[in-house]
This record gives sequence, C-alpha cells and structure tokens, in this order.
Amino acid sequence: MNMSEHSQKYHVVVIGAGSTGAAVAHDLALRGFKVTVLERGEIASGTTGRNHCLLHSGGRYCVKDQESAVECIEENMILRKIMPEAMELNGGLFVAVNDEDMAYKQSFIEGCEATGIPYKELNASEARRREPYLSEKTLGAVWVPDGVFEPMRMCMSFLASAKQNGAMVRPYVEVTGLQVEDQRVVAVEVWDRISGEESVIHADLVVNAAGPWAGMITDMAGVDVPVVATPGVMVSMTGRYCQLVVNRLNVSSDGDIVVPQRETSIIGTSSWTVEDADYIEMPEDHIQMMYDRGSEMMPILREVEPRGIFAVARPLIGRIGEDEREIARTFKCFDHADRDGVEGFVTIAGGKTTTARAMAEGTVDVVCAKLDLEIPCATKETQLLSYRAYYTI
Amino acid sequence: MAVSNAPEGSRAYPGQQPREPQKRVLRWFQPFNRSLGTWSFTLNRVTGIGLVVYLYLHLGVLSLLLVGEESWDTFLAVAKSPPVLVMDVVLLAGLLIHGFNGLRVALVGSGFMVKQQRQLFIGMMVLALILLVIGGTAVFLK
Amino acid sequence: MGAQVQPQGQVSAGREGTTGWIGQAVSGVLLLGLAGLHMVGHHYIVDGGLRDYGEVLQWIGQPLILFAEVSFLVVVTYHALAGVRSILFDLGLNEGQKKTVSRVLAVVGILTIVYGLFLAFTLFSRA
Amino acid sequence: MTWQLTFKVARYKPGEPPRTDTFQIELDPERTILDGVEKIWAEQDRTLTFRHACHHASCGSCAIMANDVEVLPCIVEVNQVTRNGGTIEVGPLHNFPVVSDLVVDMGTFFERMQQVGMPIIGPTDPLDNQPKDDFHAYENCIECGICLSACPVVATDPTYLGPAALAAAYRQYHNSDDSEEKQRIMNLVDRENGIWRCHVAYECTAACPSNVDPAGKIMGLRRQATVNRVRKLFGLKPA
Repeated sequence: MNMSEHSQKYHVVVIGAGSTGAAVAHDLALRGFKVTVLERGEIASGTTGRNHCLLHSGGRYCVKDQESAVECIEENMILRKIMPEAMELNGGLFVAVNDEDMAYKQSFIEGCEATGIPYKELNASEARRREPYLSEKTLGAVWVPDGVFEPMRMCMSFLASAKQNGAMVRPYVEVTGLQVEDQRVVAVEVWDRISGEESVIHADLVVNAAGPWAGMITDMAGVDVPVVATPGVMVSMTGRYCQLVVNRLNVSSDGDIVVPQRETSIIGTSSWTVEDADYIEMPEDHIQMMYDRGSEMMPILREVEPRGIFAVARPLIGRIGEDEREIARTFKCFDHADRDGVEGFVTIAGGKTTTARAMAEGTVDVVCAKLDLEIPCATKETQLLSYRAYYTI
Repeated sequence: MAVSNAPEGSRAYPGQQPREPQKRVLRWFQPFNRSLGTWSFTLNRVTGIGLVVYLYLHLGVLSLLLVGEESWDTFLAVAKSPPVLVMDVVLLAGLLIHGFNGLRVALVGSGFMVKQQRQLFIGMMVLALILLVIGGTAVFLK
Repeated sequence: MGAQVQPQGQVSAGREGTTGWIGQAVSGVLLLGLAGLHMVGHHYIVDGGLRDYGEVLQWIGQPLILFAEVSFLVVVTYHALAGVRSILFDLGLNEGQKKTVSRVLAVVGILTIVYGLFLAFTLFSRA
Repeated sequence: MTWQLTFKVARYKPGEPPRTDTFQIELDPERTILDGVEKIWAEQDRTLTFRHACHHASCGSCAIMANDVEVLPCIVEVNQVTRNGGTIEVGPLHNFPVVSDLVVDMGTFFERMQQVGMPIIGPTDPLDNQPKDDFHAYENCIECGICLSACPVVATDPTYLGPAALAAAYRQYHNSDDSEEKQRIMNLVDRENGIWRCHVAYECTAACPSNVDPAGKIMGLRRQATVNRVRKLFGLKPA
C-alpha cells in the first residue's frame, strides 16, 4: 500500500531551518507529507551556520559518550555518500603532545573499537610528515575518518531536496505564537519579517527544531523542554595550516581542535551557558584560550592573524547548572503528548549537525507513529540535490 | 484552513517580489574609491566617447575643404588661436590615453601580461604622459 | 538582475562576440599607427602646425598618403562605431534592440565612409 | 572597552520606498560589522533582515556594502573602517534584486553557477588528489556575489554572465577531460554576454574576498576561445 497517499493529507510545520529543521523537512517531504519550514532568519543563520564545520567521526566522544560516537560514525558514513558536494573528506588526527595524552591513547583506541570507528595509529614522525605544522612535541597520533563540511550548504542541500518534494521553505518568517485548542497545537502564528504581515498557518503537527531557541517555542504551547543554550567561541585563522582535522588526543576540553576549512584553520571551542542566545558577547579570555590551547598542538597558530571570531549557542539537553561538558551530545525527540499532554507538537533537541539526518529520521518516525502511519525512512539512500538548487527550485 | 500555497515571487523568499536593481550607468563614471582598474575603465569610456564626438565634428569641419581654399584658411586662422590649440592638446591627451590604455586592454584581453595588468596600466599611462608632454609642447612651438 | 538566463549552445552569438572583440583590438592597434601618422602629418611637419589649403592638397596628393588616410578613415570609423555599439550593448539590450543598434550603426558607418571617401578623392583630384 | 558607533542602515520593504535608518550602538572595536548588525537586530529592531551564517568568510551569505565598498562584514572589524564615535553605512549589494533591507536575491546568480556545473568543493580527498595550484583558488569561491556587485558592466547589463560564473567556467574547462563538457562550457561563455562583455576593469579581482581573480580567468578563457577558433580554422581540434 502506498502510504504516502495518506501522509499527503497532513501538513507538518517545521520551526527552524538549521541542520535539524532542514533534515526533518527533507525526511518529511520524502515520506510524502506536506511541509512548511519556518525560519525567522536566513537559512543556517543560527547554531548550524556558525558551527565548527566538523564532520564528526565520533572520535571526540568514543570514550565518555559512546552512544553519540556510534551515531556520529554511522551518520558520517551516510552523509559522505548522499551529500558529497558539501564535504571535504580529509580525515582527522588525534594528536598527543604530552605524556598524559599518550596515556589516554589506549582508552581512545578501545573506544574506537567499541564504537566501530576505523582508526590507524601513526607514530610522531609519520604524523608530522603528513602535518608539518604539528608541534615538535608531538609524541604520536591516531587517524580517524573525520571530515569537514559546509554548514550552510548542507542545510541548503537538505532544503533543496525538500523543495523538490513539494516542501515550502519560508525564511524571515518568525513564529510568534502557537494556537492550542483542547490540548492540541492546531496552528502557528507567524510574523513575516520582510512584508511585516502577521498570519496564521494551520498545522496538523508542529515540529520544533529551533535548537537553542526551542524553549521559546515550547513556552508558546505552555510546555517546557530541557534545552540549555551553551555557546562556544571559535577562532578562524587566516590560512590553512593542516590538511586533516587536528584534535587533541585527550578528554574533550576547551580549544582542543583545529578544523581546516577552505583557506582557514578554525580553532575551537569553549563552553559556557547563556539565557538569551540571540546576541552573544564573547568573553575575551575564551578567545585568548583558543590561541593558547590551539598553539599547543600547532605552534604556528600563535603567529598568524585571525580572520573571523565567532560564538554561537549549542542546544544541549540538560538544565542550567549542570557541567556542560558532562552532558551527552546525543539527541532526543520529545513528544509533548506523552510528556505534557499536548498533542500535535514534537520537539527535537540536542544532537549535532553531523547527526542531523538521524535526528530527522527519529523525529519523523515519531511523527508517523503519532499519525498511525507506517512509512519507512529513505533518507539514508537518497542522494541530495546540489545546494545551488535551493535557489533555483 | 488551507495551507497557504507558495505565492509567486522569489524562489528563495516565497511571496516576496524583490526590487529589481537600477541600471547604474553612472557607475561607469564613478571610479572614486574603486580600484585602479575602474579608473582605466572610466578613462577608456570617457576618452572613447569624447573621441567619437570629435571624429564627427572633425569630419564636419573638413567639409570646409570641399568649399574651397578661402573658407579653409579662414577656419585655420581660428584653429591656430591659443584656446583652440589647448583643445588640440586635450584631443592629443584623449588619443594617447585611449590608445595606450586600449593597447593594455588588447594585450591583457588576449591573455598577455594578465598577471601584470596593473603595472602595465601604470606603464602605459606614464608612456602616454611622456608623449603628451612632448606632443603638447610641439603643438605650441610650431 | 532579471530572470534572463543565457540559453545554451548558441554558437553564432559567441562567434559574433569573438570577432567583435578581436576586431576592436586589431583595429585599435592599427589606429595607433594610422592616427599617429595622421596627427604627425597634420600637426608637426609643416611650419606653423596645421596645414593650410595648399599644404593639405600637397599632402593628400601623394598616393601612399591617400591610401593611409583612407585606411585611417575606414578603420577609425569601424573602431568608433563598434565602440559605441559595445557601450550601448553594455546597457543590457534585448535581442531586438541589439539588432536595431547594429543596423543603425552599420548605416551610419557606411554613410561616414562614403562621405570620407568623397572628401579624400575630391581633394586628391584637386591636387 | 567599547566604542560608540552610528550605523546607517539602508532599509527596504516590499511596497515601501527605500529609507535609511540610524542606530546607535556600543561595540567592542574588535568585533565585526556583522556583529554590529546582529546586535542592532537583537537589541533594537527585529524588523531588520540580513543574511549571515558562518561568521568567518566561508559561506558567502553575508556580503553587503559597507561605506560604499563590497565587504564580507563578518571579517571586517569595526576599527578597520571607522573610529570611536564614527559612522558605518551599510546597504545591500549592488546589481542584485533587493528582497528586504540587506537581503538580496541570489536566484539568478546561482542559476548561472549551476549551469557552469562546478561544485564548490571537489568530492575528492585533497590528500590523495591535490588540486592543481592554479585551480585551487576556484574552490575558494564562496559564491558571495561581491564580484558582481563591483563590476561596472553588471551594473548596466543584467544579461552578462558575470565574473563568478566565468571564473568557475575557466576552472571547469581546464579541469575537465571530457571534450563534450569543454565544448559545452565554451559555448556558454564564448559569446557577447559571456567573456567578451568584460571591459577589463579588474574590479572583480580587486573586490574578491577569496582571491579568486575572476578577471584574470576571463582573460584566460578569451585566449582559449581565440586559440580554439584559430585551430578550427586550420581544421584542428580545440586545445
């Protein structure tokens, strides 16, 4: 039976056009739903756009957060097949520059084996042959299949494919309210920031993919979701000083990764929590810390000029006050019917851009289950359109 | 309530009719706070248009030659007056700038000295200036 | 920008572009010599700068000079009008307007050259 | 330390006449023009629309005019363009349809990039397959539209293919081994509205924030087109 005949009856409104919203829109459209994506700014103008551009191999989580690590490596392998245009598949190194790092290596490798991340040990001279700008103190390294992607173009690829399947994408349309009738979200009140018009969009179901702003949306339905806006500072240096992603071979900490993207090297990142994620004042000491910690792995980064300095909030699942680095980086789909007794409303929170497709799959599975539909997810095998098609469809 | 269908307009911004950009012919003549290349473009355009106007004025004036000796030589007396000679120097400047800048465009445009186009432009203008000084003085000396 | 996108594969339009540009470059280079000769011949040779009627006839009376001046006339007219055409085309004309501009300029060019030839040969015959 | 700055922002909403709004903000002089614009949106005027994503000059979405020059505002610190108490004028790029405020419509631009066909990042592993140096620059094109805004010909001729697409065409032509693809590219660019419309002002090359040098490559394509024609004259295949 062709279930999409049934899904066509339902109009799903997706709030947010970052990587999560874009991937959800693609998955929904592919499974036959009528989809409208609402984004208050430009595509990827929030968390996704300003992210680190790291296509995770999972290495960063393989010791302490193996659930996330497994998600990462699985999605990494899928994304490189369905979206080659927005990726640079250069690989990554976890580099040890002191004895403590070397001591961590064994647990790192065990973590890789436990989570299925392919890896290769490199001795110091081999690592420095491949990456001449690595510190002279380098003691050894482990290669993993990290990559680099273009965050905005990744979103546009998802959205182009969604548009191809009939979705409507409306940037600069801000959600101002949710209409709830009989404990069910039935419509979305919006304000078009271009025309200034206010209108109401009927929705059979609303998916809240607003990232760190998810709480603002859930407030409108009188429910709540445990998302903490956790910014991090990143410094993009002028010039590309590594070909592979360079990570510190140790427990994740501040300033322990350098991502080469195009002609820049992006050092990241730090972590603190904020109440309002709209405009983030960057703490000077965090910026300084990026130079200090980044140059421990690659001393040249202390000598070159920064090109861009930016910060953006990650949407971590948790509560303010918890130690942010201890919070798992996995994602969670909240069905507000189960949680709060509000029907027709789902929030997808947490996660990473690398796992956006999986987040979408999980979310749309929940959507289908709520509507009593059984439509299999096909995003794993569906080649995405070029990001350019976003503008031409 | 029905889903609002995708309104016509911009594909990336449904429902919006973008304002078409104005044609800015004035941009041709505003090289200020632009790079050297735009100066060369503007100079070429200004001198080019000036020379076309001059060409037709000149052809018109030459009809005096058809009329006969007297009318030509009367005109010549005017043409040799200092203000008109200054105009001659302006004409010479236009010819030299347009000619040598044009040579640069021809060279660069056919793939020669592409990397040195900036230096080429400066060199050509220096050459034009030298010839202008020589030619301009000669106009008055003769 | 409007929604106009170039259709693909119209080779003829391309050829016109190439010949137009190369024509302009070649005629331009020729003009460096021809205009140079013209300027020197009329400004810098005879005493007192510009030639009087008799001196003009004497100059144009030489067959080689006549040939050079006639070449100058043809090349400069081509170069000038092709330049005007290029500037007008820069305004983003549609195909119909382009055709009109090209035709009008071709007529102007022919008239200019006919007039110039008449002038040159009349003077040559008087010399 | 923060600076007191005046932002003059060119505003436009469909159906309304364009206007200029003035905002006073406090900003650390080491923050960027884009930070200033975002701060105005966050704290003073929610109707202000602008494009932005990566904040480090790699997505190309934020390109605007600042003090009448094309910039990527995400990498221009305010101390590079003004002083404490100074004014920064921002507006949308020239030569593009304006959707709203600083937002321009890139539809036609991307249509043309699409025709050329080159993805922005090669799908290959650069370690195994280093791009030839000369071409590397074209992968640096971030499709921001600055070159089109700076070009004096695009200013008057909307049908001109424009520097970005022509630069991409150059790379695609030389990077392709397929003679049919080469011919397709040549047919696309060797026309009056393609490489021959350029008047060698080099403004695109001067304005490009990624050192792509579109003008140099337009000249390269002209040479190629000419060589191909001469070869054809002698019955030879295109080089």
